[in-house]
Amino acid sequence: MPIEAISAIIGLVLSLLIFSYLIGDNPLFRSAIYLFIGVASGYAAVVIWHQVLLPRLFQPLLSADPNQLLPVVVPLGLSVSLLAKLSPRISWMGSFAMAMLVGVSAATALSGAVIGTLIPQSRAAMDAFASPTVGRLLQGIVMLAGTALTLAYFQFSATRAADGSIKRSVIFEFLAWIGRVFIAITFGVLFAGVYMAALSAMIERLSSMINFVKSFLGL
Amino acid sequence: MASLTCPNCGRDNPDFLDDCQFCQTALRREATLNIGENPTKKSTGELEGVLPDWLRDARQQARDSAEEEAAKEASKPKSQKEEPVDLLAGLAFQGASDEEEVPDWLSAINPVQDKKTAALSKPKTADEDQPSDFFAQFEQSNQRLVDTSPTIPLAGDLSQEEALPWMSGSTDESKKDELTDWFTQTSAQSSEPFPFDTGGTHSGGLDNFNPPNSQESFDVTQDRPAASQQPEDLSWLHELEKSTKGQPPATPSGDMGWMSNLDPSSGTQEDLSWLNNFGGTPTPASAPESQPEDLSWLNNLGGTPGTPLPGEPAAPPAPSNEDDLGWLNNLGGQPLTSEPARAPSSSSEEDLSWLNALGGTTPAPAENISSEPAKEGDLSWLNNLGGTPIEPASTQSSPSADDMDWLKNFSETPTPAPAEPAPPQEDLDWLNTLSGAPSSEPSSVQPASSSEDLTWLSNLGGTPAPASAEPSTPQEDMSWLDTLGGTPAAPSTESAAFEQPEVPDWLKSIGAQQQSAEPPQESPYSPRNTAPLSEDARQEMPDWLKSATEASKSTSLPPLGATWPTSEKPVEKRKLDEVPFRPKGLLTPYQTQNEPVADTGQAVPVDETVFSTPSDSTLANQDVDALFAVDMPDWLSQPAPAEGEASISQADIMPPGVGDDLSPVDLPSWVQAMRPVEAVINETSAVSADQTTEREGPLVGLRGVIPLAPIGSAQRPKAISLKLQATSEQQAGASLVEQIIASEATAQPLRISPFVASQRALRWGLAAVFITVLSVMIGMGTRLMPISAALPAEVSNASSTILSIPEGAPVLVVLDYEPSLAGEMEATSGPLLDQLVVLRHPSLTFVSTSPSGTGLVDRLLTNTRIGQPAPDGLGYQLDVQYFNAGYLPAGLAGVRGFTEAPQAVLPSVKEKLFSEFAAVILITDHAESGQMWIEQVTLAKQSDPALANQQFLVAASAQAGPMLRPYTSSKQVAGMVSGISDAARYEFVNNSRPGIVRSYWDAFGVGLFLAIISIVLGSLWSLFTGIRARRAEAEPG
Amino acid sequence: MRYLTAAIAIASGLIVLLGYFYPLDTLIQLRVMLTDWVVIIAAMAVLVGIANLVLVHTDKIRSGEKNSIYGVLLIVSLLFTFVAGLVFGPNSQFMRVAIDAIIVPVEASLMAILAVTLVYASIRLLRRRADVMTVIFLVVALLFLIAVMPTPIGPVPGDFLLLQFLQMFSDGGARGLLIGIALGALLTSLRVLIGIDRPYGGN
Amino acid sequence: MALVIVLIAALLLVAFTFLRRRSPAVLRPIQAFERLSHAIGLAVENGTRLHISLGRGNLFTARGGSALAGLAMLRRLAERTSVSDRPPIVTSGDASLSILSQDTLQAGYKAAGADDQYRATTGRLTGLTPFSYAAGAIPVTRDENVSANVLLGDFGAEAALLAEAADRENTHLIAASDNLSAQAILYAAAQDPLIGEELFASGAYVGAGPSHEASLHVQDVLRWLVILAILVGALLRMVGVGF
Repeated sequence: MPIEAISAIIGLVLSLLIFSYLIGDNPLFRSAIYLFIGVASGYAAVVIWHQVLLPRLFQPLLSADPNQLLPVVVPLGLSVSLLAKLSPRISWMGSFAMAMLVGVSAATALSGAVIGTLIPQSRAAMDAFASPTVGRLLQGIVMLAGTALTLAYFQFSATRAADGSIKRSVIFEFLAWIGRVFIAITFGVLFAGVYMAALSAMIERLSSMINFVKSFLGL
Repeated sequence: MASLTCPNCGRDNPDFLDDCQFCQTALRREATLNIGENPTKKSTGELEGVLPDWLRDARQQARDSAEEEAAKEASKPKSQKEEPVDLLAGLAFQGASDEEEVPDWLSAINPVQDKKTAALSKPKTADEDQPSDFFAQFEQSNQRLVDTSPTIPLAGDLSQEEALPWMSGSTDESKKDELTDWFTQTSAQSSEPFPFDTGGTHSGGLDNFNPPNSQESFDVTQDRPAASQQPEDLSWLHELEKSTKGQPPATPSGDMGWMSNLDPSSGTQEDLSWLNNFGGTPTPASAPESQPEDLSWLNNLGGTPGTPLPGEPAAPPAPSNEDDLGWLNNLGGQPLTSEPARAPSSSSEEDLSWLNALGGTTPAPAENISSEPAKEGDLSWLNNLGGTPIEPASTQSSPSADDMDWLKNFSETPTPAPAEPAPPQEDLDWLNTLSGAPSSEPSSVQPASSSEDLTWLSNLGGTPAPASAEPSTPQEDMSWLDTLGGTPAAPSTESAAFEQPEVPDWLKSIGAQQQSAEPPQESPYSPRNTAPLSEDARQEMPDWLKSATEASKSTSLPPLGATWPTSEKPVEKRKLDEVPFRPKGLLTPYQTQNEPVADTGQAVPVDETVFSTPSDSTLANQDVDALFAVDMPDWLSQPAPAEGEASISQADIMPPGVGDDLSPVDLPSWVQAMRPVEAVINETSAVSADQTTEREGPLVGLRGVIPLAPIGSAQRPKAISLKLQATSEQQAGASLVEQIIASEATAQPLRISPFVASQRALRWGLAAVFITVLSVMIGMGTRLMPISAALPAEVSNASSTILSIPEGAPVLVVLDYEPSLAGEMEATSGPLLDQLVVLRHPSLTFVSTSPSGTGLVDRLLTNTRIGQPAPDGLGYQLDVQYFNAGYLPAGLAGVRGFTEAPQAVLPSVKEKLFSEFAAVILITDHAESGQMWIEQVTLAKQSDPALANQQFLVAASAQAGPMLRPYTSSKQVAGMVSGISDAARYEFVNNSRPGIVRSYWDAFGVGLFLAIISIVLGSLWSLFTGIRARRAEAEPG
Repeated sequence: MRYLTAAIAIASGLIVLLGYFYPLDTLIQLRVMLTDWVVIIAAMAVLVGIANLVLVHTDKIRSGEKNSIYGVLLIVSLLFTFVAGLVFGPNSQFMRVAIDAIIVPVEASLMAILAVTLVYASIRLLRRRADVMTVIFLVVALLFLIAVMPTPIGPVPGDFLLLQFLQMFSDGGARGLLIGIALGALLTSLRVLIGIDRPYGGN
Repeated sequence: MALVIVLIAALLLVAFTFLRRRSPAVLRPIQAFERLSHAIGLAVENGTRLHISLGRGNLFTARGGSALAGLAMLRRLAERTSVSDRPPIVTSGDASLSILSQDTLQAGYKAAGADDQYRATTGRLTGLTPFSYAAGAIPVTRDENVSANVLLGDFGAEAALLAEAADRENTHLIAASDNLSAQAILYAAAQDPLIGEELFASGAYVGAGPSHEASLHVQDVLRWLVILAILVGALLRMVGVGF
């Protein structure tokens, strides 16, 4: 039996086990997901090993070239220190590596947020009014209003009323309410997109299963 | 002499006794009037002759005041029938607290601590925490005794509002409990005007046991049940309170009131006039409004009106302790005129201030006492313990001297002569016994509590406020003992001077036997006996105290000596401890006449101590601090004595000879009439006869006084334990913790509600419909649903961008989606890749920022037929036409590095510069990945002009398309194919290649239709059921 | 120690940040070097995380917790896949089978389940939250699905117009949401770079 | 331009942090956080667990911000639940994030004086791919006596599986994600969804300190600066001014 057929049979069985979750949580579903978690984690570890650790850490260590060896000494020490995280008593030893990781991550996230989203999205909101036509202008106004009012909705600062209740001003609440309408519309569109993706996945799964059965039965 | 065996303790008793001298159990069934029994009428008119002169005078005075009472009677609508509820209810409560080994009246004091403490924050809560207070019955009658119309509405207010804790508690449903319910009735009664108040001559004693008709009650006295002892005590104390407050309505009514309840024709009213002298002076009828609230009816019990203590410190802390001590304020008779007015709503003062100025105060001080803040009241009562005479005291009319000499021993209360006829001096001996009575049973009912229970004792004997402010310290305990030991001396010497010759024979015999029976060293009045006293304390001991201690060594009053048990000292001291709490002891005069019970003898020394105060309590107060230097003896912290110990003390109390000397005489009718048996009958007529015998507490030995069934209500008072004084909130919290612990221990059963079941059915139904319908559609392989050839703008731009890519140019394909959406992404990207490969034959380099993405490359090329060999596919081969560069780690940083130096980040990539890629095709299922690549490529273009012509195309999942569309409008993305709907059109335009979407299209349409129908119908159903559920919740009940 | 870790985090973060904003060669080289180090650290963290996964389930099996037997399946499959991958490589036939037979089918099936669960959630939404926004949310979702729904007569008339109209609103809302999220991420990262938040065990 | 924004934000953050130490912030009520406090109290009282899932946010992407926000809230939740005899379980789909979650848990317990309560196995990596992570978190919801699930971080469509599992177990679900698709899913599937940037406000609403409150105020300031900039830029674009 070809390897593709074996893969198809296993995939068919596992797909059925997963679909059994629609009936309810059951041992078959559990078996499938635990098997899946193990295989997926193992595969990810293999990819990390072959794609990152081996070429970037261990191959330079094995090479006698000091130019390659020197840059990996520090990451090697930091990486090994991470193994201390497996024991709570000495986990502090791995904090240096995690501190560097968090620092770089924070800088990356910050730059990504500013350079990647804040500025480009703001520019895009402005560009909608460049060389405006009637339709484009209308679209730009609506999008601009949606952007501004959605941003306004998330205003966190509020004031404490005389009766002790915390609220925002009436005008602010009205603008925020309109912003919520934009948010609800956005979520509605996104939800529909997610559903189409899920439906596509179901169709793909059912299609592959049925096609395999057809081919297996010679239909 | 024949003896009767006690059915309770089985010990022999003289046959003339109705009650067991050891356990107070009724020996003769017929001699006991039990609850529910009707008393037999007996005429006691012939006893008139045996009455002492002072009693005849009192009767005469009663006659004089009878007309005045009758005049007032019309204005008193209140039915006296209801009055006795207090007493019997109090008794019922005592019996209810069956779990305690201490007398309930004592147990009722400790809860006051909780009540007071809580009252400081929220009085209402304090009410519910307050256990039924034994002294509340005094307060009840006390309010009734209060005269004048102003007090009538006040009483009403008190009953309805916060004045009395148990009253307010009774009005609060949330705080409702058995006790407060019962008290609600009493409070309601107290709010009613009293018939004989105005005149002030007919309110008091008999209010507590007021029979429906005096004749009947008169008869009742014939067979007095043992249970009626306590009511007697209480009623008598009411008179005492009135007199100490000096209220005209109070003092005379104290005795005349109850006499008025007797049948005037019985001619026995005047028998009780002697009681007018208790506490002495009648005062103007203006009763302070606060008096009905508190139990200060014994304020002047000590007798002497006092002056404000010089430099008396401010209120001490520790309110809980103050509660205990407050009622003893001025026990020595020191007034508290300097103390600020007490808040009427203070719930604790009612319970404890009843003994304020027990030493005796003038009416004005009494008012102040009743209105003083509890914190000061706790301590200042000591000031009067010595009964320091003050200005008002100097005004005591000498005419009363001969009559009131006995009162000096009792309390040096100023008693204007005209107000009350003086009783003959021979009364004084039994009054000494009367004053000592309290110490009798407390010894047998010593609270099994810590020294906290004994803290009230620490002030007995004139401890100044600051000293007693310290809650229940050993010093306090010792101080009261030291002073207590001393205080009796002065009166004892005084009484010895003039009492002995005039002691009645029956009392003399008692005194003689007691003197012979008990050595002076065993007198409880010796400080050495009561507690170790430091030498310093002795040095600073006031003269009167020293003299008292000296005198106590040599002098022992006949009644004292006769009745004092020879038991060990701790027992004696405990007896002393209980003095202020033993109102029963104050009633011994009646007992001495008809039942020589141990109470009589035991009570003597204590009341001597309390009531016969030395002349300079101020000195005593100053010396108390020094007295405090003594450590608390062990016995003070010992638990309550066992019942056995009580019986022992009682056995000692009653020497055999005493009974012989006392001839069994018929009880005077006026004494019998005082017993509120009728009240018992009235209140418990609906209750089955309860013949249980009290084995502990002040009612020890009494039978049938406490019906098992509730009195006056369908609820029984709650038993309050002295050992744990937890508020209801604390108890609720404790129960909650217990519940939580219990719930953790027990397995939680799986609750499958119908709603959950319907959810499951809905899930199953939806799953079955979707899988079945879609499977049928896919299995049939229909092509019924046409595809539009009109391309969206983004798709059209993507198609045209493909045409602009140079032939055979390297193209970077970012495979950035998860296996979960592999099917959709392959279908979505298929037309784009197919058109690219077919028209431009590029060299494809695949990278992925997802570890699992690298494994999807071959699958993508296979399913899109790009990797399949010709003729079915396009024949692209790995590492020839396409390269799987693998996983690009570090996310954004990796992408950034890849856009700067691709080969440096991924050595497997052949292109050294990012600009070598003619186009970048991003196949992604999540917008963040698209944003990351779009933004980094945009940044690279800004820094590298060579990237200006590089095209960026996106094949996105339907869930990511809407989020990436803004980038298409911003021209950062040249074209985009989003989801199956776009891919279907693109594929249709691309000659239906590779044909993946087409195979999904019909099923996709049916699936969307099912989803739309399901959501619409299901949402309407949810809306309907939700509205119906909300309406159901909104409906009352 | 906590100050040292904080200093390391702040210094490395600032270097990378400046490297992004100031394309100076020195800063770029430092940023690339730090990025390479962190990539290696993150890769090692994956192995540590997998070890933690194994330890967690081993502990559950040892303590006999409920359903711990499935942990055996997880550990065995994980170790088998990892060892086989180390031996044969990630592009080997064995790894392709692991992907095609297990990973993709299971993940796709889990995603497919959402086609039912999302409908179920939508049905119950009005029972859980019956307000104007919920109605708008559902109506827009339905209109969008209707607009893209294939029918036997072809696309729904006016589908383009409807989609563009809805996307006109959703694009504005999405942009506002993205900008807001960017602001939140900006401040969150700043707290870390300033040293206020130290999730690396520094506080 | 970007650096200016960062510097302004940093200065405002420091300034508001000191200001907030004097006067606490007044923030608009968010029902989800009120429910969260209630759920924490219930979990501590009835001896059940809190399941906190930090998502699969890669620390090397812009989604790392959501991961850091989840960790900031985890720290506070760890302190508040340290008195419980059943410590919370933290799941994540990223290896680095799982290690950080363990560090944060340990630090939280130490701050609460309950170091011995910490168990390394309470911070778990349940999977390295989105759905393997979700599949590994589903059994936690079912088997660990969980009374409330808190999803804070980067989630995708797999959030629907977690919401489904929570719904099946009738446990409370408070969810927030920086992924808009996940937000749309959670908006329909969760009892108390947190939308948009409310995820980054979680620390301030659970009392993580004045710096978190200051962050929200800085966000508000920047928010209006951005709105103003967009409006002005749009007007300039309309009149043909390019930049």
